[in-house]
Amino acid sequence: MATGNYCTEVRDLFFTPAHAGDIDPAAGRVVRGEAEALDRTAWVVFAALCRDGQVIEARFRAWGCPHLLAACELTAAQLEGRSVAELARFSLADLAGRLQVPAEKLGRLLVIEDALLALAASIRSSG
Amino acid sequence: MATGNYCTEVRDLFFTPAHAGDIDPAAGRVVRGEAEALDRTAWVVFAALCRDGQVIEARFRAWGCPHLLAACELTAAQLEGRSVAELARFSLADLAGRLQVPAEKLGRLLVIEDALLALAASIRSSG
Amino acid sequence: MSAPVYLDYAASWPVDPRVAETMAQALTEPDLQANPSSSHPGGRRAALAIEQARRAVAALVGADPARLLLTSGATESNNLALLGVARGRRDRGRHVITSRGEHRAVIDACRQLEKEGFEVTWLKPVRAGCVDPGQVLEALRKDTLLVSVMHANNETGALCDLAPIGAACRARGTLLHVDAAQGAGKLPLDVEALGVDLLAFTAHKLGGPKGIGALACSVRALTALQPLQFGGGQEQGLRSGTSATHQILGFGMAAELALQHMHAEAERLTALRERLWHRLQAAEGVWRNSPAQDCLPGTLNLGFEGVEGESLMLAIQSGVWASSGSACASASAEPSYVLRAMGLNDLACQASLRLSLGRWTDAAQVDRAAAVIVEAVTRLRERAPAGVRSRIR
Amino acid sequence: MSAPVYLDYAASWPVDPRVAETMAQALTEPDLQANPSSSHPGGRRAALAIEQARRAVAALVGADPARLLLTSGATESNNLALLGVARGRRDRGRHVITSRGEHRAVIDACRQLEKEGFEVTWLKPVRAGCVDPGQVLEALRKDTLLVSVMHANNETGALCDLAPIGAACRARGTLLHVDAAQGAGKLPLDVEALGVDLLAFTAHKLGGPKGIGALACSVRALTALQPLQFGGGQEQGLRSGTSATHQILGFGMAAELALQHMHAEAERLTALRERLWHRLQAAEGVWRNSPAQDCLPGTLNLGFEGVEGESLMLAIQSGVWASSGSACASASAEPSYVLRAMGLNDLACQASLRLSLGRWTDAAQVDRAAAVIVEAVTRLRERAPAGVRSRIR
Ligand SMILES: Cc1ncc(COP(=O)(O)O)c(C=O)c1O
Ligand SMILES: Cc1ncc(COP(=O)(O)O)c(C=O)c1O
Repeated sequence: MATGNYCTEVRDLFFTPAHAGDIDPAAGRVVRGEAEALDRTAWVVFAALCRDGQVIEARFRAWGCPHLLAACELTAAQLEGRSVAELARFSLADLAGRLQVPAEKLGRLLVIEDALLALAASIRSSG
Repeated sequence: MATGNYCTEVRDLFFTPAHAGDIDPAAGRVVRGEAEALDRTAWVVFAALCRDGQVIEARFRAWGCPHLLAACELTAAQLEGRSVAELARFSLADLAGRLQVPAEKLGRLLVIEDALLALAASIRSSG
Repeated sequence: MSAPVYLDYAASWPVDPRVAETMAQALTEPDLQANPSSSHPGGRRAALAIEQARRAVAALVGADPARLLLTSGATESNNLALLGVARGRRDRGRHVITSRGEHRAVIDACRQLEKEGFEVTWLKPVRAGCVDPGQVLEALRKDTLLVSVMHANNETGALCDLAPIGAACRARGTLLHVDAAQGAGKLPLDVEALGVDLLAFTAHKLGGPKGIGALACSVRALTALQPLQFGGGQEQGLRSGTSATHQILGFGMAAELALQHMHAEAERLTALRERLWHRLQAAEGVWRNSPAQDCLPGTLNLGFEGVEGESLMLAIQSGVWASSGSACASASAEPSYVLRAMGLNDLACQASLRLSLGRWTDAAQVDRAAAVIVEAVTRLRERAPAGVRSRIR
Repeated sequence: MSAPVYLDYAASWPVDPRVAETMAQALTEPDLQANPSSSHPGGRRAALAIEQARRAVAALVGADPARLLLTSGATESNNLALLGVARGRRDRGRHVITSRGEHRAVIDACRQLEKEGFEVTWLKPVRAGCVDPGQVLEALRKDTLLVSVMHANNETGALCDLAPIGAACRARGTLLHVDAAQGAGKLPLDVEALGVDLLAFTAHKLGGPKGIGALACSVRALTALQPLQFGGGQEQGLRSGTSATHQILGFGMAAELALQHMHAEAERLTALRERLWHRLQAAEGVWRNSPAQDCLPGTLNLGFEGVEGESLMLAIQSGVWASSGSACASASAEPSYVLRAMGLNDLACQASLRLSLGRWTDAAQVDRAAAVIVEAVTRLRERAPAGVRSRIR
């Protein structure tokens, strides 16, 4: 069975996700981006705290397999410090390789991209 | 495999046949009865020393399976002391049962009967 | 950190130490090393030991040892029963009845029969993977050669009511095959009383070694079988291949132990299973796929709202070893027909877990396992988007 | 009285203590108890251990572990190869070539193929049970699907010249199956170099456990196979059934040991075999059925003028365990086609004995065995009618 085999990084990100959960509303205005495809076993929500066109703080919530959760954690971590403009161009290709995501699961990562696009959109509209 | 399974009596008779071999010619006139059916894996020779219509001493030589050799030993032993007349009526049915001879081997015992008949005949002709 | 709690008995049991001991002896005892088919004393001693073990294995299911064939496991036993009878009796009829809730070994053997020109009626399980006798009775036809139903479902533990099916098959002269891999050795089974013509089971699901199983046959079934493999003529010519003395002796010991402890273990495990179920309520939003009644003592299949199965498996891994509820231990992972047939959607199947208990499970393990699972479920839900519990159920 | 000398290695080897040790560990080590198909760490550890053992087994015959299927023994491997390829490729042709000197597992599988509509060309072995490459080349046809020849004959130990057959089959795109149950682990074998598409062998003939074997497959063969049994999808879906971890690990250890000691053992056993042959000359009227050249190191099939086989077996039993020369250890005892094909009459076949040596045979055992046999032969001849030696030969 393909399941059950995860590289160390996936395990680490899965077991100790520094960016899972929410952002304290007191910190400022929090924008969200969400995407779901339950049939692909993926449901992702990103939350971001932005200032001067920059992501100061990012968090995620997700329902899915370990690879998806790990990818979300990694993405949220990488969001911090990036410019809002970069969000749209955020690519998951290298991330998929880094986490050794099996081919049959790659479709799930698209849900992350969709959530990022939604996040970018809501940042603009909230700008 | 049917082979390899022998009751204790067959083993005893096979390993310590008191009547295998020949009769010392010095003892007197020795008559013989022989029968063979190599296709039935049986070749039997009985030798007897007779006096006053009685079998004084009997020996056998045989080529065949352990059941046959055991049956020959038992037969030779039982011959001793019998009257020549009895030889023709010597039955192997009970002997087959006593030695638990498997069905597929019963045909081989007939060769013993044939050897006995031959023995009886040669005794008469030598009488 | 203490060792993970093993709750995957339905996939395979740890070998009982007394069985391992028996096998270690059989593997070293000079008198048992010969080929059991050899005619010298070494071979005959091995053959005698095998016949003794065969009696113990047969006794477990009320079978006649003279009609119990030893195989490499329940997969082979099931295939020998299904392919063997169908191929051997194709002149008598081409219709076979089974259910979609069966183990892959039965389902794929029946698919093969379809390729070979047989017509298979696929019953839809109504009770957690098991069929009702009525369904079988309805499906029976004049040309029905063989009926194949399982004794206990491997995913849910649900038990099938075999007696009425056996009676109906006997009445019609149809052969009944039963896959008893999960239930043999755990609950009383009597092939004669149940009217079962072919009963398949395996040693490794009752404390014996992997790679050895049995097929108990009725007189009629025995004469109907065409072998799967041909050769030296062992097992009455129906299953050629050098007999594996140590495997068979291990099976025999496992069968003896299972028979000895059957009733006490059934009670003990039922109690532990319920204890586990109640401890798990702490997680809230837990549903039970296994029936509360007519179920194997040691099997508990359940699901958690808002949880993804693969992540749950990984989250509990360091504390609990179990199987996903939707894929019994098999080299391939298909979504479970059984759970879907119970009305669960794919997400709920996905969220299901099969916890299975056995001889070495105790209350402390159960409590530790429950704590680990509840903690993992809670953590995963916290990480999930709001409202996940109402969507994934 | 000292223990009987075991000279029945060709029927089965005593399990090597190092193999028994490995298996005892696998049967008790908690980490190896899980079902290798389970996705939790326990299952994955068992699966990893299995893959390691698979590499050792494959290395023994120069096979790619990715294409080595684990089975329950050579009987299953032979049947899977023959029935599997023929059934899976029946659209490509219906002609199969094999020989009357093959083991029952091959002969009976081919008889089954005849029942299924295949045409089998039965070659007559010319050398102590083996065919000459020329015979195979002559028999090859456009529609020949499969050729099945044995590497070493189980009755005489005669070796077959495989390379030319492999080359011819490759050239014609015909699949070549080789039954290597007797020779694997005793002589160098390289499926790639020999052009063998399917190679069957078994653990218990090289110091491993009974009930586990292998079928090494070429790419072409692997895609051609139809499984004998269906189910969980293990062994690439070609041999379903829970993998028997302890059996496979035992096979792996046995394969490692065999490879390690192969050359030294071949030399040592050849010398011991000849020593035995010369010691037995003391009986006079001894003939040799095994070839002096191109023969397995450990196998010596011979006969004694004027002796009946069954009686000889019983007469030596307390001192030597061996097999009748005419019936390899099989549940049924047919007269040997191989010996008859060598020109021996039924009586001579009957008078033949197969003495087979292995890892634990030493010079002292050989001398003791020879003394026992010579004594028994002499005794039996003394009891036989005069002139028996000239009649039974
Ligand atoms: C219901 C059922 N049938 C058959 C099998 C196959 O048994 P084995 O692994 O002995 O081939 C199993 C377990 O894998 C099972 O649970
Ligand atoms: C040449 C040959 N092929 C096949 C077999 C069968 O092997 P197994 O006993 O592993 O089924 C044997 C031994 O019995 C053999 O000698």
